[in-house]
Amino acid sequence: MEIGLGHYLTVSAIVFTLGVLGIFLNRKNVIIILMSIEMMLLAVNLNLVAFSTFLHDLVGQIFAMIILTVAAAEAAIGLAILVVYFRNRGSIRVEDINMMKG
Amino acid sequence: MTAVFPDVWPALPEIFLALSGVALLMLGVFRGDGFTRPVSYLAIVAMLLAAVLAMGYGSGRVVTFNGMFVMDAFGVFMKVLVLVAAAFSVVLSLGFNEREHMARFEFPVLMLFATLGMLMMISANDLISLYVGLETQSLALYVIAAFRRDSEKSSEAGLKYFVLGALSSGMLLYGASLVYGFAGTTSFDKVAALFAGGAHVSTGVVIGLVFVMAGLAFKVSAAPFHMWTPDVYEGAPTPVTAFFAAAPKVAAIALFTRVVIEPFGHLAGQWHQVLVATAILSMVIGSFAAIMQTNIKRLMAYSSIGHVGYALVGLTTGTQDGVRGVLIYMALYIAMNIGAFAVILSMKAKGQMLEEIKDFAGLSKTNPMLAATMAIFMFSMAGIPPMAGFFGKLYVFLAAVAAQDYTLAVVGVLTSVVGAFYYLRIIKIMYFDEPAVVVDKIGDDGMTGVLVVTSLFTLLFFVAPAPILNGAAAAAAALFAG
Amino acid sequence: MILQGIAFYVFAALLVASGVMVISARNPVHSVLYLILAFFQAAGLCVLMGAEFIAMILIIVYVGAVAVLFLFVVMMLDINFRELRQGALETLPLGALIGLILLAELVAVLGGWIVAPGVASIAGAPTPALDQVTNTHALGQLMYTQYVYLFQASGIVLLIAMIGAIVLTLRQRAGVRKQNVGVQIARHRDDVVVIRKVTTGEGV
Amino acid sequence: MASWPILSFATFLPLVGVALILLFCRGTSPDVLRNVRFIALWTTLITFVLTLLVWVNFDPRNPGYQMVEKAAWIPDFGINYHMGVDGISVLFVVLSGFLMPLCILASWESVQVRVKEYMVAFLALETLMIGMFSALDFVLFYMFFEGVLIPMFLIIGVWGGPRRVYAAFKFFLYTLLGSVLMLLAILAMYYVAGTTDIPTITATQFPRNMQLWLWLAFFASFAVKVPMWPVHTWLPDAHVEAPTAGSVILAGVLLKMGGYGFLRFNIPMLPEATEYFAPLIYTLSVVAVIYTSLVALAQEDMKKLIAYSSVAHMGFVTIGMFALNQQGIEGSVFQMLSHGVVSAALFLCVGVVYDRLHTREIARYGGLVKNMPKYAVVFLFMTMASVGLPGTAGFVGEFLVLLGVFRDNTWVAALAATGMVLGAAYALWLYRRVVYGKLTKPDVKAMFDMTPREIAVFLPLIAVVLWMGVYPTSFLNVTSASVEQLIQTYQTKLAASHAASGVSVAAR
Amino acid sequence: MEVLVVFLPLLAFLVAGSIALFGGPKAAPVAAGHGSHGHGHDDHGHGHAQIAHAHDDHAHHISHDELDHAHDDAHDDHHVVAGPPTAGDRAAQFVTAGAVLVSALLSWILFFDVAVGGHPRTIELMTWIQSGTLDVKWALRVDQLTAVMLIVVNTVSACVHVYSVGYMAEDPQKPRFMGYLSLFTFAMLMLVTADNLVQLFFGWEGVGLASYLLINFWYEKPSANAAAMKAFLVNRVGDFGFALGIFAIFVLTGSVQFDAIFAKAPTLTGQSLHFLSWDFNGLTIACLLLFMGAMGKSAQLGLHTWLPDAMEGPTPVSALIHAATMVTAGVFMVCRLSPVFEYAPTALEVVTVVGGLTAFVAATIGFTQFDIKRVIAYSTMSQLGYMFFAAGVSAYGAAMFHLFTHAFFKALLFLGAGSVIHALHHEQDMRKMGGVWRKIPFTYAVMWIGNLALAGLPFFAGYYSKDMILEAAFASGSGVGRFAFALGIAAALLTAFYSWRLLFMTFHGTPRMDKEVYDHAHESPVVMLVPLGVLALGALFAGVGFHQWFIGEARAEFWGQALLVLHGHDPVEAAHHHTPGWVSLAPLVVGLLGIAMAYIGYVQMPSLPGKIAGTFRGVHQFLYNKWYFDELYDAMFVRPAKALGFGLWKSGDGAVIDGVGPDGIAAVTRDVAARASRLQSGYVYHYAFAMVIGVVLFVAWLSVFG
Repeated sequence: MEIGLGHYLTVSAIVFTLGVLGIFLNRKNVIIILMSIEMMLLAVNLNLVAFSTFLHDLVGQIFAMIILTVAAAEAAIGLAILVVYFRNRGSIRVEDINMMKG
Repeated sequence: MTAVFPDVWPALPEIFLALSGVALLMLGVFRGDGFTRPVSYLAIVAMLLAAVLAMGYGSGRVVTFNGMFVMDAFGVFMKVLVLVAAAFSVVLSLGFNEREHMARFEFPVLMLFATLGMLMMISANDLISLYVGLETQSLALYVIAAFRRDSEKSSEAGLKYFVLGALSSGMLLYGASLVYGFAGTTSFDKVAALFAGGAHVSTGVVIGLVFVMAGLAFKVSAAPFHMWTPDVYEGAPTPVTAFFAAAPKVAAIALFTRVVIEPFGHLAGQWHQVLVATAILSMVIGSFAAIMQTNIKRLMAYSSIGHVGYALVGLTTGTQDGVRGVLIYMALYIAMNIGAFAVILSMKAKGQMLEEIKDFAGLSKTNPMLAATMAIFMFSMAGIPPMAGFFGKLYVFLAAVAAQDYTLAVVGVLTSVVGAFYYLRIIKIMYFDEPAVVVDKIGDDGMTGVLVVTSLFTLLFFVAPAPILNGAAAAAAALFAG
Repeated sequence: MILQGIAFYVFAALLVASGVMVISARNPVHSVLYLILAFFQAAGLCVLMGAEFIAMILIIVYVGAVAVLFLFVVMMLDINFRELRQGALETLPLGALIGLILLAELVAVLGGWIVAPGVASIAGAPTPALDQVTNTHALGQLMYTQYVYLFQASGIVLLIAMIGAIVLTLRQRAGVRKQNVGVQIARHRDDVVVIRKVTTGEGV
Repeated sequence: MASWPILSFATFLPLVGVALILLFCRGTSPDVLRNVRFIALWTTLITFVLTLLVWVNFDPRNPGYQMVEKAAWIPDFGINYHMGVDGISVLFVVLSGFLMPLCILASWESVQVRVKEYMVAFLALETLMIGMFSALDFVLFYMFFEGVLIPMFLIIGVWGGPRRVYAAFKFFLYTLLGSVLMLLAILAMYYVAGTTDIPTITATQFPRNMQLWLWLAFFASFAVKVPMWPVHTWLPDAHVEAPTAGSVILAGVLLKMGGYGFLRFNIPMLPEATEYFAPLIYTLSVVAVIYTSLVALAQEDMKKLIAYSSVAHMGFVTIGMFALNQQGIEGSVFQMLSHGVVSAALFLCVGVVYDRLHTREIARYGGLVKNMPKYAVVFLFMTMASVGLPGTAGFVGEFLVLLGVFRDNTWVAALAATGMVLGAAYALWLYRRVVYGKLTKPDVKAMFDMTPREIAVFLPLIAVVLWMGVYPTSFLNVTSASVEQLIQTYQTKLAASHAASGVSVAAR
Repeated sequence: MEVLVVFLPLLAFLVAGSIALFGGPKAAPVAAGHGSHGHGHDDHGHGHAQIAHAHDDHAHHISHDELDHAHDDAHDDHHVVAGPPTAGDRAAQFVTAGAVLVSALLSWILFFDVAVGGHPRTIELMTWIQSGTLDVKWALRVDQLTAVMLIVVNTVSACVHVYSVGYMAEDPQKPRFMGYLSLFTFAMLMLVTADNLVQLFFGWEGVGLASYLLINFWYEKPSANAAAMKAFLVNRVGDFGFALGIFAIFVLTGSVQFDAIFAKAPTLTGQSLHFLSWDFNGLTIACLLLFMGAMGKSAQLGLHTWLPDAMEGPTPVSALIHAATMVTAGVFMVCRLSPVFEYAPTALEVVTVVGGLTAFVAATIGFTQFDIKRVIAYSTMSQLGYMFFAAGVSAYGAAMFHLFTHAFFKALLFLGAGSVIHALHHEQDMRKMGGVWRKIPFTYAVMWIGNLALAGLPFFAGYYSKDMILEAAFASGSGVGRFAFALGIAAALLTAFYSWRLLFMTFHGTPRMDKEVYDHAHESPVVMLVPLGVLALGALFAGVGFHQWFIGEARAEFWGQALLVLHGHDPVEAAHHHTPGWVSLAPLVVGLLGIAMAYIGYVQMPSLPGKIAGTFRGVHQFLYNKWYFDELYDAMFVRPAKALGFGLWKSGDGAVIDGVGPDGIAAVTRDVAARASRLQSGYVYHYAFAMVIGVVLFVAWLSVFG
């Protein structure tokens, strides 16, 4: 039973899909959405690392590192915005975020 | 593995901007929020200087930073557009921020960094640098969208923009990873060379490209990835909206153009279909959904979606003519968009900002010059000659016709008629209706200056259109030469 | 080989399971904890693929910083979790369908992975043999030479994140006493201390 | 010949008036408004003199473009600032110049709000109209052609009647819809011919299949503009709601843009498609003539009636030009000119009574001849001209058109000739109800006859109508050489393509 | 001189028109200022009363007339407000009447020079329309035919002008009336001097306009308005054919100029013309189309309904336009185009049949009417029928001769009737007349002369022309000729009957009007009687004096090239030589019979007509209602057109075109817009969902089709 690239990619595809699903299935809590985003990025990183390994090319890992860095920054910004939002509205229910529509 | 010190000169504008950003940040930190206005002025100066630096680059294509960064005539054209648009946006923000008690020095600094991100996007020559540039821009934009942190709308706008933007980044990245995996490289040049060499186009690359394009389409707010736009435009502080509608859009379009033309030019058969659908959807949604709007900023959001649709018509052709059309379109779009937002920002009664379309009622009587300016922009956006907007449409449709994309062209002109309806509606409200509120005098020299410059440009563009048209042509040629 | 296989399946199964839990847990605190678990599994997979450095920073950066930040915010916002439980997944079928389609598309694509011809020759940074340099070393050599642009740019991204987080959340509340070191240092005795001769037996 | 750019002068002079008004007239005091009016009047008068000079300078024997000006405009795209007139367009330039001072004069008292903007809009309109008729470059042409929408939209919307918003939007969007399709056709031609130069494109042969599509695209624009049935419904609304002078320009000049477009583009550039679609034009035009005449018969609003009559008259125009012979085309050009003057005058006639009673409802009037004899005479004269009484301008065009089309298709001629009867019916019916009858209504009794200013507006119109009716040769002379060349171009290209496709050319 | 003849009336029109417009209502002290016309109306009446007294001797009857009328004639206050003649009125009358008199004089001179002397000529004035091969000139063609028409037109016109000075004396708008008359004269002269079909058309429509204006002269009467419109429109129907005829001629011959057409016509026999999907004989169809125009103008059966209504105009107008000149233009046209019609025998047959039917039908209607002017109008129509069937059998000379004589006696009859009407305070109903012959003897006398001429009693003008027409019709030998002859004889009987019916009802028997009216009945002033006298002379001697030239042996030299009758086809020739005696006698016999019947019915046994009418109620109603032509047309054309117009407007334009087109699209757009806005729900997860779906669809699309 050879564990090939396909296995890794499949796992990361599943994780990516879970992340996507988390974004639009979740009606409860914005934080879950942020976590879903992190999962998507995690999947991407897995992809890159897997490709990097199987291509014998380190660029993928460099890319993954950059993504890690940026994702951390993104999480910080996201949480900051979330906090600001919470201060204004006193809620982080996803269904409440619809002051503007139409 | 010898490390050679990279050629930094092509990236001079970026470096200059980054250093200015840091310097201004320090200045702000040490002098406090009271020093916002000087910081803003300095930011404008920095942007304009960067534009000068960019123009001073000359021509010819240079790739540096190990293939991460490219500079060419296309980049020059787009960078100048972005920088000018950004500078104008800062001008627009000055008075507003002070009135609305959000004048904080971080604002111009963040705009500066966002602009830096845009320049990086324009010069990106690798999926990684693309991503980094994009995120530099996006993170700054997320923050300034929510900049008015005591406002529910503003923070909601920031949140929506962030969530959806992160989702789009995720998609883009996933696509990038697929491209990397199936093409074996992230470098645009190498991808281009690979497919130019007749390599088999695997489905993985195509799917990856679709994901990348989805991410980019989000940034240019093309349908069906546009849905954040109206809400964010409405919620964000108006100068921020003005900025959103101008500079990032240009940068994203530039990036989009570069991505589909340079590395994936040989995959035109694939992305063409995606772009056709996107362009048509954008034009349709931009024209139809705007009709029912009551908030002027929201209307401008749909309008910008529509405009992106037209620009994408040019891109869809994938020809040099098409790219030229896109560039012309964006250049003219920026002028009228900035102008229109300058008018919106000038709309206040007793110090209160007016954002409803009905507040424009009878503007032609209470403030004829403002109304006339707005009318010019609206006619221009509707694409009625002799206003500048007409030429934008002219060249993208020309490209579409030349490429025999008749469906696109026909849909384009038909939706532009529908779109004309809502632009006309604003003119109708300004000119045919009785005044509802008395609008304050503008009383802001910077704003007046922006209004004069943009309206004259829009109105009189037809007199001497050659410089911009030629510039765009040269820029487009540069993209195809490489 | 077998061991590797078993390890892969364990990591993968746990990763997917905790991923599912992240988006379906009722309590966001649990979600965060499941997310941390997922990161650990991902790190394990990375190790399996020989990317030790990535695995390491996944744990350090993600678990140590990001996930904890999440946890912190979740706790800070102090949300009434019971309320949040409502709004069940009404649109689950449609959403799940779309998710499945997406997954199917992705997996179908991945199955046909072929390294494009000539890929080996265009690799940006071929992985050096492990016996010469470690993974971490190799990455470091690349990062600070060829990819210095990205390194600097990431720095700017982080700077922006800093500015952003501060500008958004830092509140200068009126009436809050803060330590101002400069003021403290600059205090001079003469400014603050007034010596008065007070006659005893009288009021001040 | 004129070595100075006379066409550009005529085109852009009104903008000088605009500049003067904007720069020097501030405030709304009566003196300022008087100045505004006089500036506008003098500007248009001088422009009219310039357009007359164009006519004087025009050599009727030369069928080509004259007074040509050419300057690089967007050189990299082969787009030039190219102006010039030939026998078909020169008279429209003069017509535009002629009607404009009358419009200003007619608005002298009836427009009291936003006078400045009003005059600016009209002057801008004049620039666009004259420019449109003299443009020899597609992009330039299109700019002028579309630009007209802007001032006209404002004129209808700001100074119009109660349903002005609806009318203005209908006018704008309807015509815009048509012309954007034309834009595509222009672009396609540009793509094929590599230039937007009209004379060059006229010499280009387009593939048959393409011609059909191009023709339809042009048709979409011009049919709306003319307007042809069934895309005419914007016209009654626009006319009814527009202020008097707006209606005058709309009927007098703007409708001619459509006819002019057919002559300038469809026929010489797309001969095969023209041949193919001529029956369509015939059908629609005949329907227009009969249908709108009948509809006009049922109208209760003066302007609406005249608007519908315009549709019918323009039906003659389109019939004539697709007869594709000398009489037909010359007739339709002449009919356009005469309709330009006559319908303009009729709208001014409506304006005269509207200014007094502020209603256009026919039933509100009656018996005007008693207290407004001068008006009755003028109105009768113009009614008769509209009916096509020989000796007036209306006859010559109609006659030539019918004669021309009779040579081509007797059915069309016969059916269109019923327009003579129906036209008389609605025109006299209108006249009878407004002018004849017993003067009973007190407010109508109180109406006074035409003032000297109004007479001054009508006198030139009457003179021109008579002149055109009695000595039309002075106009036909100007057009004939160019029309001849047009027909020749058409037939040569048609013959060439028929020969190419192996089809024997039927003798037409 | 020709120029003078034609353009003097135009000049007169312009002068009179200017006086009418700018001379202004200065008759009475009207308050100054534009806005006061409404009040000025009252002042008019008041001011007039004073002045009328002041001018009592001058216009005695007028003031009476006015006072009487003010009470009972509500429909026309122009009669009431009698403006005393002002300087402007006088000038207008003088200029117009003078100009036309001069013109008449000159035209007699021309007649002798051109026709009798045989010097036809054409004067080109200037180019009119030139387009391609079409070349139309303004020209004055004066040949024999024209010369005849000139004297007819100008003589009658001059008489009517002068007569009008008296007849319209009480009308405040004299200059306008005189101007219209002169305008008409000018147009008619342009018509008859035309050198080409288009100028003919110009005159044709010009007289139509003048007729319209004059019928509408009393514009406050709704009936006059309607009649004027009807006249114009029915004529337009004819002109529709005329115009198409011109086109057909142009297509056939390549010209509209008479000489060119005539030169080309003989070569065209048998050439076909594709018209309305069928191939016709070219000349036939062209002639028929042209004849359609003639039918309209000359009130031939089918297009005749306007003529009786046209009697709404003042009586001099009826005399001039609707009896003597304009309505004969059709006949003139057919004669003028005889060189073309001669080559289109089928067309001529149609002309004959239509003419014969018209003569008969009009006569049948005429003898049931009670309005004195309508009776004469139907008589006119009937006589025009005679002229047409004469032309139809190629007896153009006879047609022209009857045109010539008819002009005199019919103008005489109309003006005489006008005199009666004038005497009876604008009473036109014969049932309210009777027994006035003693009061107005001169009028009575001239009416006798007119009637005798009309009935064709020997030595009166009508005798020569009408007899010749009937003989020629018989002698032509063709079936249609015989048919027309039979109808003509029947019509002659009826003509005599209704003529004397008119005479008896008007002048004899017991007075049936109000006593006051009867008492005030008076003979007309001299200015009206003189023209009556002149025309009476014409009615007496036009026949005997001119028949040699027109239809006698000298006719060939007289007409010269103006008329063409193909050799061996000349019915006049045949009539001279091969007519049975009874044919010549028949008209006279039936004429006398008719007179006798009228005498019995209206003098001897006045109750008889009522009984007969009662007995043949259906027939009488049918005839009295003019064969229900008006009703038929109303139901067939007028009401459907209006209904159709309204329907097309509301449902065609409104519901269908606008409903489906702009408004429909606008509604759909709004609907789509509302949906698009609703899509934008504001929920992040919807937005994300849209994005994901977008990507999924793109991926799917490319996986399948990419």
